[in-house]
Amino acid sequence: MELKTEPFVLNMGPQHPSTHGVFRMRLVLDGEVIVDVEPVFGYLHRGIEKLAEGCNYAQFIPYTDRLDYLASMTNNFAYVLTVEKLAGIKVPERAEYLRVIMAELMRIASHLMAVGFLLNDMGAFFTPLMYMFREREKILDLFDMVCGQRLTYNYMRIGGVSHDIPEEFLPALRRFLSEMPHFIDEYDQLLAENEILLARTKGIGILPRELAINSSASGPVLRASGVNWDIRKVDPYSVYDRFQFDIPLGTVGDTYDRYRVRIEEMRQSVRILKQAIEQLPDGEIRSKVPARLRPPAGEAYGHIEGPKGELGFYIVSDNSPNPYRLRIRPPALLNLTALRDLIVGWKIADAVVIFGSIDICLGEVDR
Amino acid sequence: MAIGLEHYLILSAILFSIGVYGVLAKRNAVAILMSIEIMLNAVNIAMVAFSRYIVPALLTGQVFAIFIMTVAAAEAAVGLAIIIAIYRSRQTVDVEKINLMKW
Amino acid sequence: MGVAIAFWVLAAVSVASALAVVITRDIFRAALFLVLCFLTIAGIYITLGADFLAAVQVLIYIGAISVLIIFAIMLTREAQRGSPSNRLRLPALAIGVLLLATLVFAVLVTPWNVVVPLPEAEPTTAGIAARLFDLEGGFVLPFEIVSVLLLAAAIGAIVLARDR
Amino acid sequence: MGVWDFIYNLFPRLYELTSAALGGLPTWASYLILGLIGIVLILFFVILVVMLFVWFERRLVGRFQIRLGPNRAGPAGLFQPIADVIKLLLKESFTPSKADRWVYFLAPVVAVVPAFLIFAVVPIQGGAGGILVDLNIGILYIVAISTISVVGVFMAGWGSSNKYSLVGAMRTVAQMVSYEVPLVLSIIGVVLIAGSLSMVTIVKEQAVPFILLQPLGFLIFFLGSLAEINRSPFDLLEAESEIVAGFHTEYPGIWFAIFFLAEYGHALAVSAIVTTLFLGGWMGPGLPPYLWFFIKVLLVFSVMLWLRSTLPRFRVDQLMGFAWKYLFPLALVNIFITGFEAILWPDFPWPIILVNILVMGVLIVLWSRFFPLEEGFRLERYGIGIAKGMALTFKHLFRRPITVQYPEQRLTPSRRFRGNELVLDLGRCTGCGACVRACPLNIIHLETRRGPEKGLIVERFDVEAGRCMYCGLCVESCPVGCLFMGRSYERATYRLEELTVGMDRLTAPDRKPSAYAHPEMEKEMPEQTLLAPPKGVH
Repeated sequence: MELKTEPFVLNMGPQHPSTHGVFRMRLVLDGEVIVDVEPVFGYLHRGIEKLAEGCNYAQFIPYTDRLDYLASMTNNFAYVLTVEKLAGIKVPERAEYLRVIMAELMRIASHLMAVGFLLNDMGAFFTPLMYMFREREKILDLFDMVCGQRLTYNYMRIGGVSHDIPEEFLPALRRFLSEMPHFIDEYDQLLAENEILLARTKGIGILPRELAINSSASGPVLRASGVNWDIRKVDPYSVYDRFQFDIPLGTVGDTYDRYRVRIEEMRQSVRILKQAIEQLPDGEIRSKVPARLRPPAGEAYGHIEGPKGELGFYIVSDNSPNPYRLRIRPPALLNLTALRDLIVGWKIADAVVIFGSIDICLGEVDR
Repeated sequence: MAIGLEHYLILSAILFSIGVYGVLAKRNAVAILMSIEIMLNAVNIAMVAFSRYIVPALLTGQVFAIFIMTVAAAEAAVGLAIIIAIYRSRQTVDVEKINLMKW
Repeated sequence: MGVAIAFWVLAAVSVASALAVVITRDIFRAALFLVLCFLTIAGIYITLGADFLAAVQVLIYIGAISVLIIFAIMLTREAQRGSPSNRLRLPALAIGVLLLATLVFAVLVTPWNVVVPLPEAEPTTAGIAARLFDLEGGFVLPFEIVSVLLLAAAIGAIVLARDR
Repeated sequence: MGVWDFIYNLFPRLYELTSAALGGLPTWASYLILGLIGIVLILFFVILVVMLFVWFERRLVGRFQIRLGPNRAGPAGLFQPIADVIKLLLKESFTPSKADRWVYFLAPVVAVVPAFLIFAVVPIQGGAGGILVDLNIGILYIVAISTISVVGVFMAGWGSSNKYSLVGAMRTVAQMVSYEVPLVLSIIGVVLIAGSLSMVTIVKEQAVPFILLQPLGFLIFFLGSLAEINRSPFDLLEAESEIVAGFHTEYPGIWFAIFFLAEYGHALAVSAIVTTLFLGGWMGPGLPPYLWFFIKVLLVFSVMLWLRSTLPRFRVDQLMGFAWKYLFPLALVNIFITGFEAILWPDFPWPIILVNILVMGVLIVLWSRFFPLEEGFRLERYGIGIAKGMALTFKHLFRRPITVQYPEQRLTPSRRFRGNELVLDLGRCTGCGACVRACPLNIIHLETRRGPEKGLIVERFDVEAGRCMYCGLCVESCPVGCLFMGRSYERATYRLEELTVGMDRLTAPDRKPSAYAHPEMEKEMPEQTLLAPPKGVH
């Protein structure tokens, strides 16, 4: 029985348990049904793009950690990749492999959090989240081992990485890789067939293929809509062309597909990691780069497939030690473009779940 | 002083009169409905009191009271549905403004 | 003795809350007073030895009808406008008082055929059931009719309230 | 008449003792005093058990989530609820400025009183003294009383004039009114078999627990009561991730505590009612009856917690669909079948158990298969997915918790750990200023003067630790290796001026350097603690 009532405005956020930070949605409700939404963000704006103009190229790396703080490694990666493209720096092979290992570990960690918080928003009271925290903890331990930090890694350097891996790293990583498929199976067992979860996600918040492309969505959100677009495949960077892996695709583009795509991507990341360990060459980890790098005047756009989508850096250089202009293509913000189309017509509870399935990180949205 | 049938009947009469006043004097349709419920309850008190004091073995009054409650529930459901339907088309539940036979 | 005290307290509260229902301008509070009124009437049923009826009173009037009324208040958002009286307030008052006087008069002058001595109040659940479904002099047909009425009311309410 | 007999029949004996002691008083006085004692006992019982339940819930859910749960206050964290209550009592009590004050403050009271009233008719032992009043309409009384708390929730939602509260209240009404229907209908099955509404009679009739005779009724009743008391997966009206805290969003301190008490009081009540109606109440071999009763109550509550720590929650329309399209027709069919059986086999012989379980299975499969809860959604897997998930959480109950008991138990960070401090070896420092140039934040302040021989003497080396992000670029850039990251992660201060760390503190001996960018030191560093795999894996 649908009762029509007067629309009223519900201000969801910026302090709200499930807006993943300080995001705000101004919802216009008709009963429980959302008739309009106005996303408001910028509460976490720190002007990182402007700050870059005051740093030299090496100094900006720690700032990139603070974009998407759940995937700092890939932020580092995208930035140094762009600078290397701009300055034409060759990276030693071992460093490339280390970068790929770190990026794929980071992807697993980020997807664990994305799925965990999505389930939490659905009301699965922290249990899946705790299980996923446990696996993420192991990844963070590995990161701590190589770069001495658990959240803000500052690991990649222009022309390589800051440290070689310690000797206990590879055994620990191997153990993690042998356990991880088992745990992914467990996550599937926990909720993937759960009737309530299916009811809450199947057919909810469908992002059609056309809309996904038109709103320049990327990453799992785009692939869940059935678009085979993964920068690791379509524009291979680093050494990704040397690995065998599949791109999991959704069919419908609903919340369930976005959830499944992330789970499958974790499996694929494990696959890549196993190959990367096999192929890992010895050698240098960092090529010689001057401390105050002065790239030739010009511009470069480098992009990678981050956990949340296409993470790009666009840098303009005027041959000074500082970037003339730096612009970040934040996947989380651009994935939010379609938010209104996704949410309108659904209920508050769906809005939370759809929003969770986009997987944003406010550090990146607001920069 | 022991409580007798008259006490209950007078209580019932008072509540009924209050209900009548509410029905006549209120503008809000929901308030009118609430007054009607009070009247029905007043009648129920009288029924149960009669049952207790006049035919204690038969419980006829209580059976009647149950029927009244059922009817009251039906009345409340339909009444409120009508009020909501009116509200939807007229944006008001003020009975003085609801004076057209057709809308 | 105990019954007398209980009756006076309950009667006073029920009359006061019923008055509050028709006097209060805030319709949400009026609905809450209505809940109180229903509750005290359930108490009055207990003083009359009607335990089953008291429970049913709470269940139906508070659990269902009051909740429906409050729901309607929330849906119609009439609370901001309140529940004012209309122009008929004084005539209505007069009618109410007159009616009350007549009723009281009738109650007091009628020679009630009260059973003396009053038997002890007994649990009524089984008694009511027996009376309802007694094949001779029972209420099976009315019971069925009421069931149909409820069904009709439920369907009618859905049809009326549905968004067209 | 031994000690064992006294313990076994604790409540009837206590009742006899008290009535004997009150023998000299007039009847009404002893009646009054006994009643008062009963009421006080129930108050204490409910509040104590609620506290125990809160503790139990947090511990058990903790174990489901491979955590430890509260374990600091008192033995095994038993005093944690007391600490919580004290905290809540000491909190500032405020009222939203636009709240309807009367409604706002009465709401918690209206919500909590029914929770206590229910216990008046819950028998914890046979005989006098095991129950406060054995009403002959016992179960009807419970159903009626528990509806009153809806009004309290309603008042809270309306009175606090907050939109989240209002949405929460609207959900409550819809939910509670809907689930009452299957709930009451499922009770009828029990009443048909027991032939009475009285709780004591219902228990006495259960030579075979009614859960076996009424498996479907039990399922409907249990799910329905979960919805009535807003427990997961039906905890919509306080769905944290959606509407913050639902109807009690605006309630501070003690008022919130009362709502909390009401909620857990209802949970306790539902556990007790399920025990009484379906699990044979106090009956059981060996142990004293009240202990049996309590064990069963705890068991039912544990199942609630198990569900809570496994399942996501329904959406509001699915919830209504579940009540009206799934539970309601099943409850009706259940009444039919039970009535049929009551006429055919009035004394319910044991094969009925098998028949009923079979019937339940068939009905659930039928309904899951053919009746969509909403368009396009059926419970096609008959709950197997849910069962799988629950099996997994149950397995985690026996896995090692990953909790680290922090101040006592410390994990060793990695050898290259970048703690929140810097360490300076002044002897080696040449004052070259490479670190100053490397710092992205310009927070290293270095002043030097020319020394008597070659080189520079460092006069001032300040780090604004409040702004430092410990990126380690300064350490990496140091050409002579005199700067280190510290190993501590616990530096903190209350004073702003202490955040500017000078030379004396950078070189202080309590600062232990880590091997970050100092590979030569790595060998002597302690080994990093890694998270071990849980038991049962490999």
